[in-house]
Amino acid sequence: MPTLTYRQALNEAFAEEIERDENVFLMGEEVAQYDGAYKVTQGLWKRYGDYRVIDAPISEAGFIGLGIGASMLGLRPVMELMFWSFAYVAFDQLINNAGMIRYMSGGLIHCPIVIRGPANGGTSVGATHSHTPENFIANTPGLKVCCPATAADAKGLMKTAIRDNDPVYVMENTLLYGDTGEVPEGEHLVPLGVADVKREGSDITFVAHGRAVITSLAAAEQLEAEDGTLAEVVDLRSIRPLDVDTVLASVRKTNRVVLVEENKPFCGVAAQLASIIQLEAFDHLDAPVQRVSAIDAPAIYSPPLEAMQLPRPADLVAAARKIL
Amino acid sequence: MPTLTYRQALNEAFAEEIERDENVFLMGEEVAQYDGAYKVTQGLWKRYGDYRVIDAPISEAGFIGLGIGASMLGLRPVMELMFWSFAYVAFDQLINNAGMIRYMSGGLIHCPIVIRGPANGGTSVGATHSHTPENFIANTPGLKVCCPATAADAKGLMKTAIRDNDPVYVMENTLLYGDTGEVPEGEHLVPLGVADVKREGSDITFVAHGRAVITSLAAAEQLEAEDGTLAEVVDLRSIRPLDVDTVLASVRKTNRVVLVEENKPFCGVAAQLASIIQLEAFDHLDAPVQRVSAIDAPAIYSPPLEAMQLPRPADLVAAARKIL
Amino acid sequence: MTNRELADESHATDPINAALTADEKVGLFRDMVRIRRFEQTSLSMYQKGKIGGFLHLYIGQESLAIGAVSLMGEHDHVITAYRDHGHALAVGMSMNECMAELYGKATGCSKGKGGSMHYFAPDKNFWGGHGIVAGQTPLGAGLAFALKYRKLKGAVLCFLGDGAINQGAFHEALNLASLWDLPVIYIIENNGYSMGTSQLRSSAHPQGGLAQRAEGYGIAWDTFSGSDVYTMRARTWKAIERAHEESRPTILEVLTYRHQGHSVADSKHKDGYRTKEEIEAQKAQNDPIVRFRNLLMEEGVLDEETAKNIQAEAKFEVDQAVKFAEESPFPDASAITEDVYYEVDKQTESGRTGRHFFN
Amino acid sequence: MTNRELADESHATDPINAALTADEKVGLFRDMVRIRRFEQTSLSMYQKGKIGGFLHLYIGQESLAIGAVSLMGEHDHVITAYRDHGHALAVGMSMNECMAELYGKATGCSKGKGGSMHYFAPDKNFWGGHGIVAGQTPLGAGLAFALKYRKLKGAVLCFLGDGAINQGAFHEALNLASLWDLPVIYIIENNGYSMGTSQLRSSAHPQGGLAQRAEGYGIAWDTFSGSDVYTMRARTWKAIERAHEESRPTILEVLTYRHQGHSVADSKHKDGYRTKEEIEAQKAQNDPIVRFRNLLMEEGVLDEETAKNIQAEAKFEVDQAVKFAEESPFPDASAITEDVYYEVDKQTESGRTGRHFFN
Ligand SMILES: Cc1ncc(C[n+]2csc(CCOP(=O)(O)OP(=O)(O)O)c2C)c(N)n1
Ligand SMILES: Cc1ncc(C[n+]2csc(CCOP(=O)(O)OP(=O)(O)O)c2C)c(N)n1
Ligand SMILES: [Mg+2]
Ligand SMILES: [Mg+2]
Repeated sequence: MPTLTYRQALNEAFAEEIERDENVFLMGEEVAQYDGAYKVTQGLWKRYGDYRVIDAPISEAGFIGLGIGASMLGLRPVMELMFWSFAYVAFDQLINNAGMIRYMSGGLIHCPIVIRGPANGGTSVGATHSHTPENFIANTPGLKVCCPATAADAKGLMKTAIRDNDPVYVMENTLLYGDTGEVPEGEHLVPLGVADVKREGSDITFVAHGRAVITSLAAAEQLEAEDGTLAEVVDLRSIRPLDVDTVLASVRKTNRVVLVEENKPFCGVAAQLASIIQLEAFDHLDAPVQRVSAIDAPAIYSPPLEAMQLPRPADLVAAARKIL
Repeated sequence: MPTLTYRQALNEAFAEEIERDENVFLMGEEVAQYDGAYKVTQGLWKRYGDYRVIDAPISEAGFIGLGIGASMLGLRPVMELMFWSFAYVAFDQLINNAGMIRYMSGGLIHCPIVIRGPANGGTSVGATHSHTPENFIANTPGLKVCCPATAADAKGLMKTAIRDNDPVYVMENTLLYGDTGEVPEGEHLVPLGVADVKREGSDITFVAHGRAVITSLAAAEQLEAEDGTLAEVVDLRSIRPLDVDTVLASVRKTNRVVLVEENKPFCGVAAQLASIIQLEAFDHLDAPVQRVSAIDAPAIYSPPLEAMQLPRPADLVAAARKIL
Repeated sequence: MTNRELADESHATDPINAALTADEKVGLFRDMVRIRRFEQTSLSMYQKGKIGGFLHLYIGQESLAIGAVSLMGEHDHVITAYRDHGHALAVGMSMNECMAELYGKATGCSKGKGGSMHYFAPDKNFWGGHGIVAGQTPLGAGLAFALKYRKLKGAVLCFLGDGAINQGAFHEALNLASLWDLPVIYIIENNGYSMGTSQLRSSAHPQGGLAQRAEGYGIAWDTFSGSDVYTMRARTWKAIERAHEESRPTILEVLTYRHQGHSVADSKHKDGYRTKEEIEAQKAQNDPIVRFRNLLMEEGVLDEETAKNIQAEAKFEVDQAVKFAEESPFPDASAITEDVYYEVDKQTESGRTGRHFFN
Repeated sequence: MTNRELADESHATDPINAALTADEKVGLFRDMVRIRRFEQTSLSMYQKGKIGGFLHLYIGQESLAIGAVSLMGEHDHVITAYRDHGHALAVGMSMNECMAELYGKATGCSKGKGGSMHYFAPDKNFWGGHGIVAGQTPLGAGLAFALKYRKLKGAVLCFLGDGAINQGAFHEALNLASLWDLPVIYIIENNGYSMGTSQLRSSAHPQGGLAQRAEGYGIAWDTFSGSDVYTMRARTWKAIERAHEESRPTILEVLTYRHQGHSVADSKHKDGYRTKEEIEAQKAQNDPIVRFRNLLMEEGVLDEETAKNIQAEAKFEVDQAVKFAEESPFPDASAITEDVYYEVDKQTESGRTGRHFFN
């Protein structure tokens, strides 16, 4: 299998879908002539031109809403938010239009749109630029959201998202764009709603999504090396739809679980998982479900402190040891 | 004690605080000359004039942001969102400006602003007008949010919110505006972060906020009448800060808990509560924490169906019986 | 009310109107009468407690929807706000499905899920029916973008209220529409008020009025009184031609008046934020139905009897619609979680994978 | 780059500039030099890996912040976007606290919590430093509202970029500012680009330029090239007088140029979205420091030696700031949850009641 960066994998997904379906186009700030603020769309404007790869002014509510309107007529817009943090100036369009129109029309309309971009802290860009709103999106029936952690999943989930007939919001991570991984050749699709066991283990389960999966894998290595503990790492990949079965199967096997996310704790995805796990695997839990989230404050700028604010392998190891 | 409607109680809170502090003013769409879309500000413009009670155009991002800016200079704006659902067009101002400026300035600035209005379904106004974003707000460190269920709490929490030096978002309910209740005479303040046991019981605990508290009380009556079960009803009142102790004390007493909210289930406030309870009262739980939320779809218009979509006493009774 | 009174010139003889056959003219009259009737009956059904939520009536503004929609061709589309009954009937939605929707019945145009503010008929190029003020304005630009992307010669009629122009989303849509040459026409139905706020208290604007803000984006604009259907058609047609031939946007500010309150619950609309005199004067001078009725009679294409019959037919039609709505079933409880996700509704592989609902 | 080249008339003799003493003029020069130096050193420290996140340099635009801020009185306030170092130094923030902030140190102006984009100094009437494009524009209106509410004669200088004008929040703020007669001045620093997008590709606008959009709200406007401090001061002063005397808003579009990339990571700013020739020409003709230096020398208020000393002093000052930043401690881990809630920080009754943090 060829090894690609997460960035290249996304770029391939866009190119393949643009060529496969004439209704697919990319739009966003700096996605065309500038090759993307994070170079995720590198070369696509040169290759496919103004018609398929479109630079937008700094008007997220305007161009996201425009994309939703275009999707009602059958186009398949792939809209970039330079950062998911900027979703908040377009929030009404994201929630009320993309999320509710199908329902309010009694199913007469659907919006096959993808809205994507990085959603992560850890790069010292400050509180306003470090939001991770996957929980807000997943709270909203009518929307789908996924958070790929690897190059292969990034490509496979993006292609699936573009072909899906519901609005799918894809949250990437600027810290992962440069990570490399093997990506299956040819047509590679990863379904929404299917978690991936990234590491097998029998003693404890880490459930995570996005970059927290990478952190969990590092913590699992440390636990095995230092304690001989075998930790399983379940990568949710998709938050809504959610693969509850895979999570519960792992919990039933290990009877101990640590939920990891880079979001703030209050009503994070891990809160929902904790409520599902304690309800559906109550008798399989040998200890309370543990959570490791970002330290509960706006994202701090100071680089060494921000590194502490986000979950580190050591934090996961400590949380795991509490219940081992 | 005088009996007031929830609406009158709020109205008194505004009048008292306007008279107490010259920095307090009300602003919002139709709050002045029209007396408020739901008459919550009735008579205040007549009494206090254009200077203290101000009608705004339909520009939520603009006037909410304006209020935040004014609060940085020491004014105490009490801003009405005609519906909290409209927060989504002002979401960036609500989260990034009111919520982050104190932090990003290293504590040099604070924003003593109140943003208020109804946040509820149940009135057949459709999916776009029935949002209950208390979970989004509570996910955001830097913001505070409360959801009064009674006239007394509405007055007491509103007065406290106006005097608080942090941004406090108050979520009211159009279905409660007409409800009456006793309100202590004279200065009546209810602190943020203090839950209220609205009904004592020993067999099971309902934890709720906003209108779900009223539903819980009805369910508790039914349980006692039909099964002789004594249910305790804990009204959170304030979501952030959160009175975890009162919730845990009740759970330790009853060992059974049903969490009730009118929000959608995924990452609702009840998800956070479930994760806290199973973590901090694990050994006191005789059964999994149960949840009753709105049926997981956008708010449906059809009046009889919307009534089914929101938690009803019968739904709570059924959930309780599952674990009794 | 607005600060401008526009004397209207007759456009009866403009080609677009001269081309109308007598039947077509009577048809326009009939369509306005049907809207008026539908709204009047909706009001009384609301007062009888048959209808929930909000009810924003179109009475007094009929000529705007009818005039504009009567110009639509195969690739022309329309989208509006929550005051959408007029536009819905104008594009040809049936009174039955519209009344049933108000009743929250399964036979409603949105299966009872959207209600008064959320009518849709994509098969008739009608994209709603939107409750968030100005939220539809970027969608309108998007429909126009799609037409251009598909290389179709069409226009999008995107209606909004006078109070909606101060929403950020509208401003962003205008810049995009001009920058990208989108064939979208923003029709500001200026009825003088946004709820209880007169346009004077909500919008700072140039002498030329609200539409003149278009100049800030290099967009063409026009302002006129819309109570005469001929005028509405003639002036809107210019914008449609601009969209079709030049793929350029236009902003139209059309002065009109709502006879009823903002929504049914609007105690202050009489002698509150507006005077009884103002309301009476508007009804007397600018009622689009009365005006067109008189015009057609002068033209001799309409006589008392036909007019009476049209009234009677409209009344009969709406009474049938009430009957239909009354007799229709409410949706089953199971409907609550239908029409949330396309893939789930169609039970595709995607729709069957993972958990989509969390109760 | 923008589509307009504005020949600038000299404003040296305008009263507001004629009133300047020789020392004050040299002071303005010094302040620009200090900004330039600070930015140049910040850039090299960033390249040395001392600074995280974004770094938006103000080099080339110094005359705008210095010219405008030099006019501020007791009740005048300033707020800007993320390209805020120039404004911060202009209001009198020290290089030490600013450099330490870039280093993320506890001694930074925001205790290392805000970083480059988030400088604040309320004691100096400076309200930041805002990262969300145009997010500060309603705040600027709010500061002006507070001045009016307090019956103080003041003005708010709210800076934004040319790309920021297409955000909805700005449009909403403009309508409010005009409708309510707020003493706010929106200063569009038009450096020709929003990241890699030329102003021509981002904004549809009238002939008069971006500021002319003001007419849509009945707001006064002016457009000029800002590389000459005298011009910046004279034209901005007119707006401040309007704010002080009439409590009316103004939009100023000031043409300028950034010599560096959008942020430090901007590979394409040379021969990507703009040509080397354009950059060189701009540096040659419109460098505000060179221009003012020459002007002051012609006027005979500045000589080579003084100029050299000023450069040397600025270099010394920034070197000291680097030393200060280097030697300053990082915040303690406990700082992460400080400055979130006022009531918690002050340990008031409110701050001690209920759980505020949820790890
Ligand atoms: C963003 C938003 N803010 C407020 C409202 C509440 N609201 C509904 S209609 C309306 C008045 C709109 O007036 P106008 O745009 O003139 O349209 P009209 O009702 O006169 O047709 C308001 C304030 C809303 N639906 N959406
Ligand atoms: C709402 C929002 N969208 C996008 C961005 C990313 N972004 C930061 S600066 C910038 C360009 C702004 O250009 P301009 O307004 O001209 O200011 P300049 O950088 O030229 O000073 C963009 C797109 C942002 N910070 N906020
Ligand atoms: Mg109106
Ligand atoms: Mg710029």
